[in-house]
Amino acid sequence: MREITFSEALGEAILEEMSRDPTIFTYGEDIAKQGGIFGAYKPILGKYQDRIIDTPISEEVIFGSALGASLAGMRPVAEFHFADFLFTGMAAIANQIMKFKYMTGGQGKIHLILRGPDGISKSAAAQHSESIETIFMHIPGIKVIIPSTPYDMKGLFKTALRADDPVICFEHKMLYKMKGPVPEEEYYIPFGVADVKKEGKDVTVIATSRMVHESLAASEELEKEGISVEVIDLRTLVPWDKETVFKSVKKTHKVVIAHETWRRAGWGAEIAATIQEELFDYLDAPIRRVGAKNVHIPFSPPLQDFVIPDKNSVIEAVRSVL
Amino acid sequence: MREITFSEALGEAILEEMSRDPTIFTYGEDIAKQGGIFGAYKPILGKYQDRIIDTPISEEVIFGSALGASLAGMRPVAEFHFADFLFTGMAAIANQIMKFKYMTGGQGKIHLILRGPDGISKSAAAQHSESIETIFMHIPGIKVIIPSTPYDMKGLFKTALRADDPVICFEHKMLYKMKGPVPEEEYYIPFGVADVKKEGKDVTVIATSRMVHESLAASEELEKEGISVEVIDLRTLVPWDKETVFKSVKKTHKVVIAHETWRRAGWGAEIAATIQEELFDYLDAPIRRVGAKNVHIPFSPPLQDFVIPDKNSVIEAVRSVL
Amino acid sequence: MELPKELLVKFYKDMVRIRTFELKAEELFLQGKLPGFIHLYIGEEAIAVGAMANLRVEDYITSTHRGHGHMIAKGASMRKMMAELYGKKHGYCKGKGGSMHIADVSIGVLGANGEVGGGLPIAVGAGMAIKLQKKDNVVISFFGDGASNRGAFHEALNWASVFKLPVIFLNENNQFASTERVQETTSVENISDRAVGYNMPGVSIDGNDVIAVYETVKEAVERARNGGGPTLIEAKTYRLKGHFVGDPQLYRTKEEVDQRWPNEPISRFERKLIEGGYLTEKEKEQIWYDAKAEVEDSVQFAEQDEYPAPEEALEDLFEDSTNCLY
Amino acid sequence: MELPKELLVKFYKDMVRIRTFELKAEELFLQGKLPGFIHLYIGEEAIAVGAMANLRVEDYITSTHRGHGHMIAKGASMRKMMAELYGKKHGYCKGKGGSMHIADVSIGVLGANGEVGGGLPIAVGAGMAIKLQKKDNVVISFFGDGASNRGAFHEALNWASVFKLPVIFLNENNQFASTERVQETTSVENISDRAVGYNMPGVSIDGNDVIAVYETVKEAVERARNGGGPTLIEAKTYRLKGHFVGDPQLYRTKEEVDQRWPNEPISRFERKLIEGGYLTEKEKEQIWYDAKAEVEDSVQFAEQDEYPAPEEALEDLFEDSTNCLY
Ligand SMILES: Cc1ncc(C[n+]2csc(CCOP(=O)(O)OP(=O)(O)O)c2C)c(N)n1
Ligand SMILES: Cc1ncc(C[n+]2csc(CCOP(=O)(O)OP(=O)(O)O)c2C)c(N)n1
Ligand SMILES: [Mg+2]
Ligand SMILES: [Mg+2]
Repeated sequence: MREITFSEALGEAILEEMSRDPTIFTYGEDIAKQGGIFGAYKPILGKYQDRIIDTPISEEVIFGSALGASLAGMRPVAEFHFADFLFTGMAAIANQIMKFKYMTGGQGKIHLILRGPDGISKSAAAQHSESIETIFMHIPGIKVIIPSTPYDMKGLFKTALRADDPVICFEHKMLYKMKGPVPEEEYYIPFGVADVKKEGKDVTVIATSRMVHESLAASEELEKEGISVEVIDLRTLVPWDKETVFKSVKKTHKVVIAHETWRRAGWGAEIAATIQEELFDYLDAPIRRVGAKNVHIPFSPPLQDFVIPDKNSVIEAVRSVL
Repeated sequence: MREITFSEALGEAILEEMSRDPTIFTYGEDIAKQGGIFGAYKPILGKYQDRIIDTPISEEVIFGSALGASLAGMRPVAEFHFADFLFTGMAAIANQIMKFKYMTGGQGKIHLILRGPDGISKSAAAQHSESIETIFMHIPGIKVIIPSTPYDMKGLFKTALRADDPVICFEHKMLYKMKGPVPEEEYYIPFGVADVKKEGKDVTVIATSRMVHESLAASEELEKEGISVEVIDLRTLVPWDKETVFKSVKKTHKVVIAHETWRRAGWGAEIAATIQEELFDYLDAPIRRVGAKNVHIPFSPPLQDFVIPDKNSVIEAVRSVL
Repeated sequence: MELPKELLVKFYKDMVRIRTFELKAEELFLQGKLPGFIHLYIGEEAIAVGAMANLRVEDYITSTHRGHGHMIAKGASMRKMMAELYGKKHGYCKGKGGSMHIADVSIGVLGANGEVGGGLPIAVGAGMAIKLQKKDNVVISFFGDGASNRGAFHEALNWASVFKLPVIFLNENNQFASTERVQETTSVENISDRAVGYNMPGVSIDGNDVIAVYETVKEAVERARNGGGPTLIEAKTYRLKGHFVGDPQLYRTKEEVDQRWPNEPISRFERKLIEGGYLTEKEKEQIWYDAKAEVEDSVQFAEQDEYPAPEEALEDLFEDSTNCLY
Repeated sequence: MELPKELLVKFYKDMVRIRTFELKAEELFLQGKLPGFIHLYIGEEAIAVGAMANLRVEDYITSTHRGHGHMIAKGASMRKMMAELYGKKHGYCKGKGGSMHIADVSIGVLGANGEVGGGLPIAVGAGMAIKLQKKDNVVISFFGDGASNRGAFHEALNWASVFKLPVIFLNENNQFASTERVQETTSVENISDRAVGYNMPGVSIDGNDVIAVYETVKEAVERARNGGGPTLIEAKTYRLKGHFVGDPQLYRTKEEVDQRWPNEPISRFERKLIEGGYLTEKEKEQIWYDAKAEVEDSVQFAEQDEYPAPEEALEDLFEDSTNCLY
């Protein structure tokens, strides 16, 4: 199968759906001239130039206008530029987008996607490195997708572009250039279906985004020692696939959860709390959580490396439950 | 001991510290003329009128200016009016206040308090009823206090007014009028020290704010059936008192966590995940979490009652772990 | 007054309908029949009515926490409104929203809003949609004097101007943001002075004069429909009631309010209509009578309606909520 | 030019110091020696230098992501700056911040900022503090043309005007917000036109003319010190380098940029100084030489400095972090 990058997969998804659906348009800061800071819009440049719009640095309108445009019949894809700048327009998301349908008793199908990069890159520091997907899992009202491979990126995003509910998509900066197999044929990945990225029988590792790759790398090393790790990529957090997770836990009886966002009150806590609540008797060991240390992302490489979890953090956690 | 309301306790704390410390000033929307929507500023009216300031509806500046004022030598107490409107100025909190000290390598003692009401009241609906303390426990950089009684309110707030770090204080709307004993003498309650509101031996219930009272009411009912419940009020979430919680869990071996905020990825998940992680062998039953259902707070009374946890939710959860 | 009699009478009728609805809502609230809290539009009726007379059903508005008047003027059902105020099942939001969240997307009302200024970005988005769809619809975004100090105001006006969107920003300057006088918190004398900062037309008018509102909005709407972009209109009025029902109003005297009553929009306009021969005493009485009947009917509807079943609280978050509620 | 020679030479010197620092930073970045990303102030030096000459050490500024120039002009240590760019232990932020988060509270620099517009509310807060303390200090808040479209700008200017705070809002209009030209996203011709919306003085000046900057800011600072409240100043300039080092700059041609170089502030001013007899060729060369030496010294300091130990990442979140890290 041909291999394309994560960023190309995203671009293809938008392009394909745009050519089908004239209500799709996309906007944000710095996207229409260079194709976006991570190149995701390059496939659209010159094709649907009237539907790719550069905007002022006005995040509250970038987000809030998506709701208005959706209610008026369009399907906006608005970029948040960096996850950290979700905060500069947070009211429009948390008080408007996420509440509108519920507050109005179900009026309107809300067709909109907020998308953009999250996570660390090479020393982008505290205001350009955050992963804050947990907040959108905690507050009700938006579906949360967080793909780890080009294949998942494209399939999930295409589904998002046909969904009847608001969606937020987190794309890890370190993944944009990653290549992976993506079929030429059209496909869609449903929300709420986790992907077992690697089967195993001793421990279940549940991860998303960049940490899926760190977990796979960890599992390879552990495999050499005869430890068989099952790596589950949740792919979406709202909804999250309890069924696949539970099936695995019933098999392995041991769980590690790995995410890049802060460990404290990160979504790993939700998964851990749910598993122990519903599968108490299946657990042979405490569920371990791997996440960033509870400080901000520091600039200097040795500091950043210390704060952010990697393969070794997963290995250590897996060892501790055996 | 004399009894005063929660709201009076807060007002007293501000007044006492203001008269001691000339750098304390307080501002927000609608506070200087009627003493605040829940009356907390009434004791100050006419006393330090130059240090109680009504502001424009400009939440990003209400919060962001607190950081600037603090760096310039003052100790601002800024009101967020309703927890839901933390979002309208969220960038100033999450990107500025909570990161400044860390990003700058520890420069400046940040003296500031953000305070205001959260939680339900009588049908205030989705944009005036939220409890979002978990977000401030998840993102590092602010201390989180969430008192349940007039005594705790005063003691914790006085500590906050002398702290060298930013503090956010969540006051439940249904508590403002609640009366309770508060000594005339000065006292301070340290952060990170939970209060065992009721001792018991069969189950540990961990709660904050309004849910402390629901839990106490639940424990009274359960007591009649011979079930002995220990009710722990965390009082602060950053830091949270692991020691007291662990001690109790080691005694009861059964845990229920109760909060009004959404169950999904609420702070209860963090506490549950931590307990199972560190006290796995002490647990005789799954840890149960009680929280709001994962939708927004609806307007109509029967709907609101259904979404929000109460005494009965705690009773049910306790029963399920016995 | 060169406007057709029908239109003038319609103005009067709609203002009376709003006033009647609001007085009833106040009464019901004070009787403890309505949960939550409500913000009355009394004294500001001319703005909603004058503005909305320029709109088609397919045009949009965004409303505010003080939105009953906007709804009624845009053609909403009083029954569904009243049922919503009661928190009943057949209210506009099935009881989930209450006064501050009433919406009727089918007639272009993209929501009241409990967040001050929350509607402004939404209005801009509707404007973007209209432009992309190459339609000639417009959006009116209502917002208060207090809201004009929120960042969302600035971002919305700049954006609408840059993209020449068909959005009319209609500021209802009722002199107060809750307890705060506009002068205390707002750096300009006229909120319309801010239009300069967005290179768009800005004008201040007497918001208690329904004809002035109608004509000013008419011009702005025409400009917007013809691709001329946004306008900022400040309609100066006065909030005759408390910020919400039950407001102790320590921030102003009763005398101040009493002085403002003679300038309230309905009686002012009524005098004109009667003097001009557009309305007889009898017609006038009929209008009030009909309004009362309509409001009473809405109350009866609401009273007889049932409360939503508790489990309905789990509906309406998503179109497809499979596995999204745990 | 009636300004004392010393001052003029200091202007020149500081601009040269900034330029030299920035050229070195660019070089080091391209050599892969600096982590993260950096935004250069090249071509905009006259603004920081002209403005800051009006400040005392106890006066405050808030800076931006393009903040090296502000730091140097306010009197920061190049060593600590350079060490921070390297992510070293003795950098301004102990390696935790990097270019976008440099601060020196001890000389009144309340932070660069990775969030566009993030410094504006902070500046207002410092202004409130000054007013409450009854001091005569001032705050200058630097921000870009792009930042002027953020809600924070609006809220900050309105607030500063309402409370008559000693804050100078100094807009650096370098014609671009990353890839976007100011005209595409900003509804006014001059950003200073927005001052009307806040009832404060507003003026646009040639930001490449250090004396114009100095004199305009001087007037604003004096007004602010004397209780006259805030001012909005737009300093028009041009970003001669990419948005960040490494920017492909597809949004403009090389020719456009080349045309702007002759107007860059240092050579323009240098000509004036030499023509006016304020500076000899020799003095000029010495200034560049000294600047280079200072910058080289800072590089050496940074290179020789150690990286922070990994566990230091757990420090500095709080003054008291007891039990706050789990
Ligand atoms: C973002 C936000 N901040 C604060 C509030 C609380 N609040 C509700 S109404 C109001 C005053 C609004 O004043 P204005 O915009 O003039 O509208 P009016 O009530 O006068 O119609 C305030 C402060 C809110 N609802 N939303
Ligand atoms: C709130 C926010 N939105 C977006 C960004 C990404 N970003 C960084 S710099 C920049 C352009 C800023 O333009 P301007 O304010 O004119 O400053 P300049 O870079 O020209 O000095 C953008 C969009 C950001 N850092 N913060
Ligand atoms: Mg008002
Ligand atoms: Mg710029």
